Amino acid sequence: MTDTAPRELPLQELAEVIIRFAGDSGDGMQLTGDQFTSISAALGNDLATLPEFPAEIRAPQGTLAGVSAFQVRISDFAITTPGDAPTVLVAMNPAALKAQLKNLVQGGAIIVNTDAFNERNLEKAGYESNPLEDGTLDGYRSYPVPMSQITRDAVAEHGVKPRDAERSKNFFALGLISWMYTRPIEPTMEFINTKFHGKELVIKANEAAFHAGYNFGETAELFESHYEIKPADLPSGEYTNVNGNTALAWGCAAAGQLARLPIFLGSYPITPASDILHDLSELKHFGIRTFQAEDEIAAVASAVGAAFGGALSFTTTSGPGVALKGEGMGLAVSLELPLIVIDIQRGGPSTGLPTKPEQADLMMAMYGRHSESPMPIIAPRSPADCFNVAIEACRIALRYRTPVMLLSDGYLATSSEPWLLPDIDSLPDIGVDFHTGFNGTNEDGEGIFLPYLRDPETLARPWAIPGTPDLMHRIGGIEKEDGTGNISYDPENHQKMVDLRAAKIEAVDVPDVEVAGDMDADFCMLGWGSTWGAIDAAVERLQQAGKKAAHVHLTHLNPLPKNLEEVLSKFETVICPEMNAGQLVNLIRAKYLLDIKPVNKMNGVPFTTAEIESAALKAMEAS
Amino acid sequence: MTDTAPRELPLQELAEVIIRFAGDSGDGMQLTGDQFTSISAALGNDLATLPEFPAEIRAPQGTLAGVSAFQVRISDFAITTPGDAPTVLVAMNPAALKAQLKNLVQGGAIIVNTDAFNERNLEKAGYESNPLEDGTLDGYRSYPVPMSQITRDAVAEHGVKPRDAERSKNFFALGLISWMYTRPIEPTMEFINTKFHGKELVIKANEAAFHAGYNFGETAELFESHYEIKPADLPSGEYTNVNGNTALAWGCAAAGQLARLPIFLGSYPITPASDILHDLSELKHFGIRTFQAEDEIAAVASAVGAAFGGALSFTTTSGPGVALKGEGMGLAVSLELPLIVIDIQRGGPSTGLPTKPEQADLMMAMYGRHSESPMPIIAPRSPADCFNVAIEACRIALRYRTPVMLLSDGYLATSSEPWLLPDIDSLPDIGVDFHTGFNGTNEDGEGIFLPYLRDPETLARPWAIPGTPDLMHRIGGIEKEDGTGNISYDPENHQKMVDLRAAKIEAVDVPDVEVAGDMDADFCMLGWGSTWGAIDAAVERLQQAGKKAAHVHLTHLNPLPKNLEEVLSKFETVICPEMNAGQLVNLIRAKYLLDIKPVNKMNGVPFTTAEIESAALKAMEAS
Amino acid sequence: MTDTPTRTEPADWATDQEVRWCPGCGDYSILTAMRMLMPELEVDREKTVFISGIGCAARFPYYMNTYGMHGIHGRAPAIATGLAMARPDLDIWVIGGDGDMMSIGGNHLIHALRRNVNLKILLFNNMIYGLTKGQFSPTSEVGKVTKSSPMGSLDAPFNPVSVALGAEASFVARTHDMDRQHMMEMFRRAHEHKGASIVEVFQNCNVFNDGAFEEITKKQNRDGNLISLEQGKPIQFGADGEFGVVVENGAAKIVAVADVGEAALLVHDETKADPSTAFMLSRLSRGPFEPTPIGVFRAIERIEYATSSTAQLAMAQNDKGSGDLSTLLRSRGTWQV
Amino acid sequence: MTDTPTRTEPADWATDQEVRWCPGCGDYSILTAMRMLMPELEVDREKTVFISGIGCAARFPYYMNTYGMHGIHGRAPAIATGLAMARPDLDIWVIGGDGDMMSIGGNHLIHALRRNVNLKILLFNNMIYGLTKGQFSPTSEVGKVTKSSPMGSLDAPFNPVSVALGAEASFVARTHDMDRQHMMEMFRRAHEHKGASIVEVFQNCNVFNDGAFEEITKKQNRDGNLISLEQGKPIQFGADGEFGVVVENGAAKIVAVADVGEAALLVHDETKADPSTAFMLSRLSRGPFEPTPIGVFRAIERIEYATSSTAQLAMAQNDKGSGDLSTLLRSRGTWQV
Ligand SMILES: Cc1ncc(C[n+]2csc(CCOP(=O)(O)OP(=O)(O)O)c2C)c(N)n1
Ligand SMILES: Cc1ncc(C[n+]2csc(CCOP(=O)(O)OP(=O)(O)O)c2C)c(N)n1
Ligand code: SF4
Ligand code: SF4
Ligand SMILES: [Mg+2]
Ligand SMILES: [Mg+2]
Repeated sequence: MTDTAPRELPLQELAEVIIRFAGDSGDGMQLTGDQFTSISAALGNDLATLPEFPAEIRAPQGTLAGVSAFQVRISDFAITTPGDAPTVLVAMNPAALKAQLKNLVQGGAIIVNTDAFNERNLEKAGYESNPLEDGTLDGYRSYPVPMSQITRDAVAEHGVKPRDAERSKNFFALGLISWMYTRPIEPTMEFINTKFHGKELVIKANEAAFHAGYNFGETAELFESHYEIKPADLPSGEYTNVNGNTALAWGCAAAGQLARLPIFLGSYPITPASDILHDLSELKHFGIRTFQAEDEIAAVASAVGAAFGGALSFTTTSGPGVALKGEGMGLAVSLELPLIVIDIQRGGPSTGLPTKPEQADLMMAMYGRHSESPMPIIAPRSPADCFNVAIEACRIALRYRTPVMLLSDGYLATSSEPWLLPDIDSLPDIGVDFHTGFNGTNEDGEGIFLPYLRDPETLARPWAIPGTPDLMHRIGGIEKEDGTGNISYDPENHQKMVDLRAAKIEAVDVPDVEVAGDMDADFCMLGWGSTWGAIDAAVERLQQAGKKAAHVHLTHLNPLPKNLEEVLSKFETVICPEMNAGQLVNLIRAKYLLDIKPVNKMNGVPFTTAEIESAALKAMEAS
Repeated sequence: MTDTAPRELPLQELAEVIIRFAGDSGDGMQLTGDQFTSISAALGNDLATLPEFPAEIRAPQGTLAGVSAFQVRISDFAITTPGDAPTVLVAMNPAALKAQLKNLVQGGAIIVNTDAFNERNLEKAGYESNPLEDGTLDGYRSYPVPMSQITRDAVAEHGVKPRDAERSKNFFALGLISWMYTRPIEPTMEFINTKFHGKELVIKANEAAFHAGYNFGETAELFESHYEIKPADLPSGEYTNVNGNTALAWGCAAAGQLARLPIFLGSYPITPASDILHDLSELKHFGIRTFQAEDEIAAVASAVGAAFGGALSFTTTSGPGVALKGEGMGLAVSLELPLIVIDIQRGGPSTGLPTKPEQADLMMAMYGRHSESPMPIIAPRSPADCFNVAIEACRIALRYRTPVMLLSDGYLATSSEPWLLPDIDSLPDIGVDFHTGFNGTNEDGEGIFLPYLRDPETLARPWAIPGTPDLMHRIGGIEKEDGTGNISYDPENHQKMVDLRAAKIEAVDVPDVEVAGDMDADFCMLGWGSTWGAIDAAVERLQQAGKKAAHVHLTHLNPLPKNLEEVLSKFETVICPEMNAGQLVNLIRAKYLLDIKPVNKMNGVPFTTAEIESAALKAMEAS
Repeated sequence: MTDTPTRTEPADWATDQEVRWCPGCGDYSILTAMRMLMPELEVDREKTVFISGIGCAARFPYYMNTYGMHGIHGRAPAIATGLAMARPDLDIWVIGGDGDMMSIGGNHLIHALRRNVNLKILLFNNMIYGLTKGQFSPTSEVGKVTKSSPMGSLDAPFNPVSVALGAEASFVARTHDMDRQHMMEMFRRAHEHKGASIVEVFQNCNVFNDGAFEEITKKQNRDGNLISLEQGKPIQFGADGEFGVVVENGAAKIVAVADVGEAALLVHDETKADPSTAFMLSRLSRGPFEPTPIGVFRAIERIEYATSSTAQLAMAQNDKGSGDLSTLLRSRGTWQV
Repeated sequence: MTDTPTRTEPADWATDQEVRWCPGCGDYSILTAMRMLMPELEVDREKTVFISGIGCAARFPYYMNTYGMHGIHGRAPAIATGLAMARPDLDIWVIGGDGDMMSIGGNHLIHALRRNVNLKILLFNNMIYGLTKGQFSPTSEVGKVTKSSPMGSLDAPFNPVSVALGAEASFVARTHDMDRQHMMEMFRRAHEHKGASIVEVFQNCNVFNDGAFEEITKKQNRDGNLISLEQGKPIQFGADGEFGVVVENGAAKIVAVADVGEAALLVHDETKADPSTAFMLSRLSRGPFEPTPIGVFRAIERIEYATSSTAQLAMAQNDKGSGDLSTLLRSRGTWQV
């Protein structure tokens, strides 16, 4: 390490910055971004992150398909999205520059590893001339840095082979960015020592690279200033940084404890849902059994079996998997057993765009089963909200003995945000009692068990699990007599059961929606799921521009909140941004005959705040 | 045979009669009903029939669960339903009487086999006293006939063993009813001789039993009169009697010829769709290959494979099977290959009521796939209409290279009606050409094949089948570049493809709906599928009662006819009777914001004309 | 629970639901065998569960006074796997027909077998689809004429015993509906086995495939055509044990004992670790029209699935302590604001 | 078509699409083997079709300049069955991974095998889920630590060769990605076979399961650990053929040739009607860490599915004449009004 005396550079204060680290999949960009996020969190910034992976496992090095990126937004105010467009791009090679430049804001900063811009890499990226020299970067502030070279030099003294040395260049970049945004050094040193514990050479190399980057910022006369972003005024407390899938897994684990039930997960791997299976597989000490089934049908079927046995049962998947589970979910509807089906929505139809988000499974969640087969549907709005919504899904499933569909998406799944840890004692008790005694009498006055005798309040049937003396009973998917559960082909009984199943779901206790933004606006945006952050931010921008706008965001999609019709009716104009072709719009129009307007986008990329703002402005003008 | 001189009884003319033959599953009621239908058809009556089978394969003899029934309505005017309630009930045993009596119109006739009303049978049927004696039949005209005994006596002379003799008692009943409604004897004699060809003893016994029944009518002083039903004024031509499943199978076979394509059917048996598989399996000489797959997923997958190879491909099933085919259909949507998915809807959810009809798979047909995955949907309205609609489904699938969902139901499947045979030369040519040449050029000006280059008119992509020189290409379910079909993760391209797939289906050429009934009415009934007959009849009754009513019946459910909004908007009140909880209503409300009213019924029994009439009257009053 | 189960009678295992199979159906005698066996097993009704798919066979649970689920077509082994994992304390029987378990459910069956989930799987093989009124099944013989194969089916049938052995089954047996004692014995053995056990039951569907097994199961045909496998005994059959089985040229073969001598006969050993001999025996017969082995083909010990799963849970709790939510939420690092 | 196919070069079989497997993936060498084999088979590109499911392996069709379909996960054998029935004139290859074909697609695979549909099925077995980033698969060894099995997987794996033989497969072979010549030979043999042929290809996933087959497929390990099955030859291996295989006590067993003499060795006969010997051979090895047979286990003649189907169509046409619509509509009787 060379300790050069710091230059005296002006320290500018910024309200926020959006940085995107981009490099080859092998370049460690996710790690770099994660660590930058951690130290910023510890500094008290608000933040939001969004990783972007290549679709291939390992696309050929240096190609556009192989670019891996990580966007992090840090701010001194509360934010709800990772930001529309980065203001700073760190590009580790030509492919990263080519793939990402179009996202950068005009006038944004580009910190680029010039060493990677050799002929071979340029060709792989599809550049005909060197973009660092041909004017491609005009209109941006570009900072060329020979990262590979400096890293190699810095780590050489530790006896690292030159080929291995290059691997540390992401820590060089991290060091440089840490300097630019005045992040402390120690947390990263600690991180390196923990992460690479036992690999001394790697630790030394990464430390050296980090310092080299940090020092380069201070000494090289390339940067005009560095920046400070003050802590955000966040509610005080203990925070962690979670992505949606982890929050969801934790929510499931929490629900098991809150319901005092063992957890069973039947799942089949599929992007972007697999990580929930992975996370829950790590929690065996919570009494959680995970079962990697042979397919999605077995996954849902096994979960139904476990629910019959008294477990809090889950099945996790994405669209193609849900398409296979329809019959199994229909069985759960007919059996009236609790089950949580989690769909991390991705681009479709068919295999579609597995790594890109969509919100286009809502109608399938409502109607993807034969006959009238109603199921509650619920959707989280932010990564951390996945925790709460998982618990709420379990509450409904248990209380009403029904399968529940939870719709997250690939955007929530992988993006992360700081989460003020909840007080565990304040979490709801969602436990229900198993049925243990007779609930009826036969003609001879003897006690009998009626598996379909309903709770008059919830219309739920008793949950009596195998092992309970005397309550032996049989259930099945053929239409059954109300009360006894015996097979019945009687017409009136069928009508009654159809009506009861519908009434039970329709009466699920759903909290009223609240209106965010301006209560007295004429204009409202209705949303559900992961569009929340962008809509929320758009409302703020509209307000800043002197417009009035309200925001109604649904967590419960079936049944809809009882006050929704009244709330929506008050607005002159309601638009509904969705990453589909207008599915919630359809439900609302059909149910309330309200002329709400779809704002749709299906390109695999979440709505930006700007897109929603402009859609809002257009709709305001039109009305 | 004893030839007794005929009594001179008054011959009354009737406009129609609705007879229900009911007995034990082993009693041959279906055969009896079929034969009565045949002779009535030959006499020129209009007619409609509805069989009713027990849910069990062979429920215990003599029990309620084992009752098999066949309803036939014959008339001297054009009819569209088998009638709400029988006016004549033939009950071969106590269980049949018990199960069916509630259906009979007040004052209706009951012809009952008194010999079967012994203690054992009464007990099996759950009668505590003999209904023939305890006043149960008050309010009906009951005709007690010792059928078993007379049959035994009649056949004894032919050397038939008494136990076997009983088997002929259905022909006794047929003979008696043939006499009552003045049907000729010869056709049944011919039928017996053909059907039981080679079994001389059986022929003799059945002939004798029939004559005994016929003569019993003439001689026994039990009947006050017999009846005549004049031929109906039907369009002249050659008729056959078909049920919906057979008409559908024939329509598929016809479509193969009209498209000049070999037919492939991938199917897995399921009630009430299996008969289509059975019927098409008999048509190998039409170049039809049927494949009984290992499950429904393999069934649809094999059909997709065959379509890729250039076959006109089908898959047939019922609700539970469709629930399993979602992913396969999604693949077909993405591949843009022609495929016809036939759903014979039955009672649900889950296994539900397998032998009962519903119309509750419409939303699943629309939305039972992940993401935006649009498919045309089409539904026949009567048994014979299944033939036309099968051809129309194929036309759309071939012209637009898309999977098409055809929704029939268990009621259409098994009920039958006379069908004026179409002029085969007048059937449409639905052939399309396979693509055989290049349709683009590469940068070097060489010819290339672009598998996703679209026909500007239909937006269909070229169908180039394996074996075609030079056009080798790969297709798949991952999002693909417009034109080339190469895998593409590009955001704009995805949006474009989503839009194109939607636009293609939205633009399918669907004929305008026509308004039946009173064009100038304020009141309209909107229907689809098998409710047609009952709605049509209800309109007539309303008109007879001096009310004005219009009827709009949809064959095409996606896309909807272009003039539908305009047509429906003209009416003050629109009601929509459906055997579901309001599915078409949902589609219409969401699309046009028209406040049409659901009239729903889900008890496994089709709407009666009276039910629809009364719903109409109620709606008229309310408006 | 370590309590001794209450003593029961066969009638205690019957429900009040009327049995609705066709008169004469082989399913009745299987049901009787099961109801008679239960008291002998000394198990609790409330700890016993029957899970089935869809089909005539699959109506079975409705007739047993235990816990039960009539599931969806083909998925019973998967439903039961979830239940067995969640509730290792239960005694779980899986019932299904040849269509249910070998056609639509074939995959779940072989996966349950390889995983060795503690399930007693009874495959009622009537070589036909009964409930849907008589189409050929994956065990129907080639050339079978049915409504869906009017010119004869083209599909070579599975041999369920071979399939099970190819799928690593640890217990495989075969019996038939005409011999109550033998059925009870096989079901008892399946029950004793810890892990997945599959018993193929030849079952007559007298409506759609009557007499399918007559040539081997009819009283007068049994001696000559049923080869009863008995542990530790030379495999021998015929009225006077005049026929026997030898291994020759890497396959099992039927010989006249007189020709080879008793000592040359294969001595049956269901406990062999290598399934090859059991597989050979499964190939002896091409169908129920020639000498066919019944009895236990294979019964080996192999760790049971839920047991391993439970062990991992215990080990995890041992290592990390009982799951604590507060610790979990803090496991990826936290900071204070 | 009876025309002679145009002569082609391996390059003619490549598409313009960039191959996107991880650098070093075993799939590359399989692709090369296939492209090199094709010209030798003297087949037409336009008559050749590759059908796959989903997974890394399943990207294969995009890289072959033939007709191709990248289907949905697990369903390739079913898709291909429909195509093979509709178009018996085509040469159809089915490609999939161990997850695709043994997990979600296990049932379609075994049904395609029993039906003997004319498909050349290549199972790329890397004993892991590659595309979804490294979960255990149905061929992973017990105890495998992956993201979904952090304490080791509980599931006993399938042996794909045993499964195939249990499912009546008429052609079963095994090869590995480190031996191009052997792959080409196995693919050629699969191609020659009329009916369903399955070839298990041991394929290294260097990202998620690197070295899974190293102990048997690495050059220096092959002599000692690969048992090459050759028709008509005694089964022998080792640098100097010092080891061999005998049948003993109803199972195959490895012996030192010196101990038993060469004459005692099992002479390989892939054409045996009874699959028992082939099954025995499949049980020789418990996994790719001990001597494991490669080559053709079984190759017997059995009527092919589409051929039977075509024959029935022809017979029906012969009996009833070419289907006539007008006759059909009148087949249930008509009357005149
Ligand atoms: C998803 C689905 N597909 C098809 C059916 C129709 N079905 C019910 S049982 C059955 C097969 C019956 O045969 P098997 O399993 O051999 O039982 P068996 O009736 O012969 O006892 C079929 C195809 C169904 N209920 N669900
Ligand atoms: C219906 C469905 N379920 C799950 C997936 C996710 N998925 C894609 S490939 C795959 C398994 C990959 O393993 P394998 O078949 O062994 O192929 P490999 O990648 O190892 O070549 C899975 C689970 C999917 N695409 N579709
Ligand atoms: S159809 Fe066959 S299997 Fe089903 S109940 Fe009747 S006899 Fe038994
Ligand atoms: S993940 Fe494994 S199998 Fe897939 S491409 Fe990479 S190395 Fe090959
Ligand atoms: Mg069966
Ligand atoms: Mg794999």
